[in-house]
Amino acid sequence: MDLTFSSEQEEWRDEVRTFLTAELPADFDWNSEYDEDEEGWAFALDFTRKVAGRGWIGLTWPMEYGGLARPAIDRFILWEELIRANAPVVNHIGWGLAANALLAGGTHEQKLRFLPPIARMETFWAEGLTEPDAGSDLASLRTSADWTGEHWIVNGQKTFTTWGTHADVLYLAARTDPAQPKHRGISIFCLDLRAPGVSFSPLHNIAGGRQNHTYFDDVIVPADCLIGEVGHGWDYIMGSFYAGGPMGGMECEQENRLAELTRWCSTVGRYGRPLIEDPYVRERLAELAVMTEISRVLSYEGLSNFLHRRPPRFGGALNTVVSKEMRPQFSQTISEIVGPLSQVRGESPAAPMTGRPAEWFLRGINNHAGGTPQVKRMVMATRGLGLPR
Amino acid sequence: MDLTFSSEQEEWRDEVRTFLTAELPADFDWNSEYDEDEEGWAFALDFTRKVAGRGWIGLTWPMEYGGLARPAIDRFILWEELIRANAPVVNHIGWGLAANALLAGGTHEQKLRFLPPIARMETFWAEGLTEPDAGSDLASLRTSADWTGEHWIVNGQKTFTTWGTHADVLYLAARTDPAQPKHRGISIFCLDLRAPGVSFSPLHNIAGGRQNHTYFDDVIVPADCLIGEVGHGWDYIMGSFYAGGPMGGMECEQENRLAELTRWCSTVGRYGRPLIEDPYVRERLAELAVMTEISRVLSYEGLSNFLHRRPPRFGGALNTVVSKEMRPQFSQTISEIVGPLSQVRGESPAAPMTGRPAEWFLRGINNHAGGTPQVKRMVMATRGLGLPR
Amino acid sequence: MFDYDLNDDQRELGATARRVFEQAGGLALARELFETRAYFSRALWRTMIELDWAGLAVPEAYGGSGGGILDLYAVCLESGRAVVSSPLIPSSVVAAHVLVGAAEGNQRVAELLGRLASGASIVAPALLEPGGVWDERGVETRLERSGGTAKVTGTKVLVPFADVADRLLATVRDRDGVSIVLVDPAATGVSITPTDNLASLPLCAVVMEGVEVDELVGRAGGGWPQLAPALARGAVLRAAETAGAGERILEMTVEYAKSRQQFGKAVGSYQAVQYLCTDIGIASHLTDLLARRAAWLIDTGRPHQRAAAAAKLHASRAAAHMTQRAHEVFAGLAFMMEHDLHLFTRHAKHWEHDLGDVRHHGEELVEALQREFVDGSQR
Amino acid sequence: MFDYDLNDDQRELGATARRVFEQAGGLALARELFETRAYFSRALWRTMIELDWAGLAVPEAYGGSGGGILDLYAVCLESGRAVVSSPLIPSSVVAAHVLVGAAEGNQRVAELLGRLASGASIVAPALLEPGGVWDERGVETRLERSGGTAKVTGTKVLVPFADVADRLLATVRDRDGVSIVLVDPAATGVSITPTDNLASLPLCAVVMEGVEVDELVGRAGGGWPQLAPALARGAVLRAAETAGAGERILEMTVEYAKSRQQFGKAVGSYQAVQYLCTDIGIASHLTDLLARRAAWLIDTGRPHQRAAAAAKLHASRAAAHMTQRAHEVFAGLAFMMEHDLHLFTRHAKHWEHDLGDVRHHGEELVEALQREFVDGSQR
Repeated sequence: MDLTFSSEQEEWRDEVRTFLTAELPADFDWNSEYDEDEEGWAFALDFTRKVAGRGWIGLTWPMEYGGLARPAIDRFILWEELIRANAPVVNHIGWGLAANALLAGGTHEQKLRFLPPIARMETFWAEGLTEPDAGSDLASLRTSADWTGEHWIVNGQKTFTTWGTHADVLYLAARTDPAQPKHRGISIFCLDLRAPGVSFSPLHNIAGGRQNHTYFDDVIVPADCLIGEVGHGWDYIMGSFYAGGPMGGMECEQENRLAELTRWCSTVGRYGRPLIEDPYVRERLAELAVMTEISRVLSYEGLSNFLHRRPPRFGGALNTVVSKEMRPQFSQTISEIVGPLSQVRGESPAAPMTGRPAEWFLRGINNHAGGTPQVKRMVMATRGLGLPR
Repeated sequence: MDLTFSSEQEEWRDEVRTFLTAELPADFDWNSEYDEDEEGWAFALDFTRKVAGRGWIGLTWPMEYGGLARPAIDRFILWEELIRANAPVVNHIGWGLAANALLAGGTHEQKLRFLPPIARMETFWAEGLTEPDAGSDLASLRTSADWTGEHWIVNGQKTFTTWGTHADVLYLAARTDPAQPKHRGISIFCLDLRAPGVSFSPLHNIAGGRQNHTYFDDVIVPADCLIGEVGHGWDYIMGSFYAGGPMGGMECEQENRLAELTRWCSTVGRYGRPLIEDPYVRERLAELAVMTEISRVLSYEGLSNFLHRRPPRFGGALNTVVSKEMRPQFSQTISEIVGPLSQVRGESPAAPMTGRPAEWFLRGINNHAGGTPQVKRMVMATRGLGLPR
Repeated sequence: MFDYDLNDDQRELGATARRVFEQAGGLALARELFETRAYFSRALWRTMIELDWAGLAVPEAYGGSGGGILDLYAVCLESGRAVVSSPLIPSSVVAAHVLVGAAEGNQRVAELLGRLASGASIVAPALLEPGGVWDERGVETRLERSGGTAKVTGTKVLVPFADVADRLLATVRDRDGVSIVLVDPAATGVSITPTDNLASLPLCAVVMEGVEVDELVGRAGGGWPQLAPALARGAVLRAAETAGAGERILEMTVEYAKSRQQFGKAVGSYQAVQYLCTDIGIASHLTDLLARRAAWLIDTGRPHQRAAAAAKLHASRAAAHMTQRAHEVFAGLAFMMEHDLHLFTRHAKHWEHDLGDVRHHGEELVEALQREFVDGSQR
Repeated sequence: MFDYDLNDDQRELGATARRVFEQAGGLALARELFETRAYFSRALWRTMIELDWAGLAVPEAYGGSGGGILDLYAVCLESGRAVVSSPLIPSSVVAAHVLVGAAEGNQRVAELLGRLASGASIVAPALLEPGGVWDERGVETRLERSGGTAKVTGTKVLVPFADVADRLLATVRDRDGVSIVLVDPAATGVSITPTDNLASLPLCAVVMEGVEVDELVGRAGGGWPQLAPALARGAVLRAAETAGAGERILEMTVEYAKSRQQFGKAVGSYQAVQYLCTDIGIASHLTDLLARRAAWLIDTGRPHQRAAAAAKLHASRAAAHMTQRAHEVFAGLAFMMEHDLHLFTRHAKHWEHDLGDVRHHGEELVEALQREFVDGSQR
């Protein structure tokens, strides 16, 4: 057992920290839940371009595709530090799902064409998997891609397209063979969002961001924008979720909030003493601290399993179940500590911690992206424990 | 809305209380979870005979069957007081399920034959429903009763037969027609436990009581010991569970424990002050108090619905779900208040509250009798909310 | 005869309330108020006044209709169901009850109570301070008397309807302990600022700097015993609103779970979703039962501290729990503003903390247990 | 290289432990000890001694094998799995660690440590008092010095193996604060009574009335800093036992859920039961991960207060939660003594409270948070 990083890795961490300290204002605040504030958005784009400028977007990719060919553990460290700094990085779909799918299934030409622009932050990608009737049951998606002999014609609708109107390319899953059983007839594509026939309607979320319905009306997708083999899309989709290795982070976000809250509790009074001396508060701070330690060990375990190619226990679902169930609980516990003023938002001078508890509460409601906790429990029970379906 | 009892009803309550005060030692302790202590058992039998002597066992039954023809609300009050006094009443199956089934389905002759001895506490009944492979899925029971033209021959096995070796008669459910779908081919019987072919093997439970496996090897049951119509047993079984009206009580038991605990917390010191002043303890006492209030309102609501013949909400399952889920939680919370010494049993002088928290903990594990909380949740979801199966 | 149900008059009142709130726009009105940050609908409040609800719990002698908390209970089940923002609980219940206790022989208070009951005036209870605790110890606002004048200095937070109120009913402290005063919001030294909050409710910060006030409402140092029964009434009715909201959330959630198909069947056929739905049903129904009994105890003059505290404690937890469970069922759909659930979620965060949160009522409960089981007095 | 797994030696040690505990009788032994109230198996303890486990965490200089907490971790996962009752954690870990800290230059302590490491002696930590709290404030046993003699008066409860111990290692208080003394159980004034408890574990009440003791173990008033790291080690290993027990409970429960048929299918195909089973898996695996990291931090000399406290807090809760969930799956079956689950349930109640319960470790956690985030020192 060894949970230390090598001195090279620690140096790498220092390099990232130095960069972040230089590029981000002290006490930088960023709504990770799809901020739509224009100034914030411009800053995020600019910041992400700086990250790209260092080559860190394609950190682990092969050199020929714009990467630095660095080991997965370096990416883990990078993400720990990005999240610790609450850094406004965007284009997660490009960095993540799309790049992973391209690396796994793309041709050499496709990789050369799509990956370097992502690494340079020249193309912004959105996610095109979820549909109104295909959420947890993603494989029931109905958006179609029909082959004309020359190109694909896409029709249908996607939903919850985060930052869709900002994006250039859509990582699209569409049904290419309606005759096949549902997981089989799916293929994945890079769809140009500027193409004729693409339109959006806004979906504002309660945490202050904009997602979208995305509609396709006879959108033409060139043949060379299909990734991998026709009809094997499901495997690429599933394989892409964790292909890049674990990205630490939830524990860093929780650690930040815990630190901010502990300090706040030491300065604010209640019953004529600092809040931190209040047993009711202490009991709840301890709960938050345990949740943070849990995130930390899950994160480290995931890294260790990945590095040693050990199959995770419980079908890999435990981590997801725990972090999803923990998310609303963490923000609710904060709200119990802060008390009635936890409903006050940042614009008000009465807002504790500039209204962050209220924002955290709203963001904490989202634990469904990527699958509901209920579905993940079932994965854990059946795939992880071998219980019958 | 009116949650008061009439002055006649309050007088009745006083009568019961006076009786209990006279008959039970102060601070009387009784393991309601199937006590097997011989002295305790003898006292319980004796006490129950005194209750019978007042005519209170058949309190609500017609006069001709040994009853006093009193209204259901009087029975509710009687049970509130019995449980408040932790009174050692036994023969619940006789008073309850068996009597209800006989009243609903028995012939005049059967009622005359079986009910008055129950009312006089001359026959002791055991329950013969559950089988090793038929627990939650009671209707899958396999014990058979075959008609020879003269009488029934019973073969098979029942389990968890509480106080079986003390009992005279078994309230038996057996399959009389294996050709019928599973709920249909069941009939109910009064089986003489002294008959040849009946045997027991002990099942000691963790709360200190003895239940049994009960075996039937060609046991002869006379024709007139079948209750109601052949093949309609399922309806009688289900109908009998609540036919007698609600029996208040859980709130009285919880109220007793809460009172005992509150007093104990006021006398025992921790950190140089009474436990009751410890915020950690106070928070948990409040939880217990809320649970007690919940039991109280559920009990009163059940009474009100019964008296006004209002169908209970949620298919009547909410009460069961809540009280079953609350049971282990209540004793666990007590254990958190009492601390490490909550594992100490009564024989030790170090035992807090003469070791009751440890006993409560063991008894609290039993929340499955009459159906698991999980099954009751499903009843609430499907029958109560109309969700699909 | 023993009966747990509201009586016919109360149920009729509830039916009226449901109709009135629906006609006013129902959830569409709640959405509009939230989106435009309009705080509350004056038109709807006028309708409620015309129906005499502003004076429902005020004795006839002071211009009210002399009803009880159970009557208001029927209304509040419905105001919760429709997520109504109105001065009913803070002004017509909490402030009114304090004023009723002080009105006899006090012409000024009696007159204000009359205006309150008629709907002409709103009186805003200014109780909570930045420490965020609801009990007596939380009152740090100072009352200073010199010569014939009394002056108040301090800060109150989350004061409902302070910016539209005729008077603020504030708790203050001096050497006698906690007392109650009426503050003119237009008086010199008062500054009132609406506070941006999750539900866009009319909650204000009130800063008072040497504000002159008239004589006390009630006895010097006797503020808390005056206020406690008023808070209990408000808390029980806030619990009624939570129960009413829970019923609506349950209906929405069950309806969705029946119709939404995934993996070839309705999601409501999965036990995981059935647990979520039954959780909502349990939380909502128990809140209703607990609060309804507490209201009845209050109306019949019986000891009610345990019942009221248990009701609001449970309601506070239910408010958070029910909305969270519903979000689990709706997943992405109700994370969007276009779905109505978030209106409940936002208000629930207010209900959770308003008029005593889990912590406050837990403390109330244990004090009641001690009185009953240790000191030996009655429940 | 970064690796969360135990190393090969440790895993081999674990395999040995599993074999040894199974050969000693496994759950059948646990059942026999419980039913006969034999408290623990001397034969098994002798085997453990022969395998050098009594001195596993004692430096070689004092006759131990100089291993670490992670080595013991591998053993304790297995002792939990087989519900073993032994002096390993109280004597070989908690008492041993305190003695190691005081052995240098103290021949008496060094000799006792040698006997402890060789298995010749058991040293029983006598820490808890009737107030039932694990922290420093809970020590009320008095140390009185007059002339050349020191006398101890006080009561300790739930002292493990006190009736078979050579020495009791007791916390005492005088004007210097908390110190540690060794008490001869045979000394005049000591009375030791086994305490009947849920798991029939060897837990004793120890009453000391003016018991003469030799000089202090360690510094006067420095008892708590000596003890705290020993408690952390014991707590982490108790958490390891809980995790090991959880694994076995998970196996039992899943196996049953797969085979038990109701309503025509395996009960494990119902999501309600799947939630219960996954609850056990989650509680057990997280306990393992938390405790394993804490053990590694201890062995590598890193700050570990947050990790150790979180591990035991979680383990305490998991002990109660996992057994309760398993009982829900087994229902009536495991309410019977003939089923093995109750052996776990009974011991779990001990593990939940031993070496710090949820409350104690919550307090430890918040103290660590304050030091780290407010006082600004390192985690």
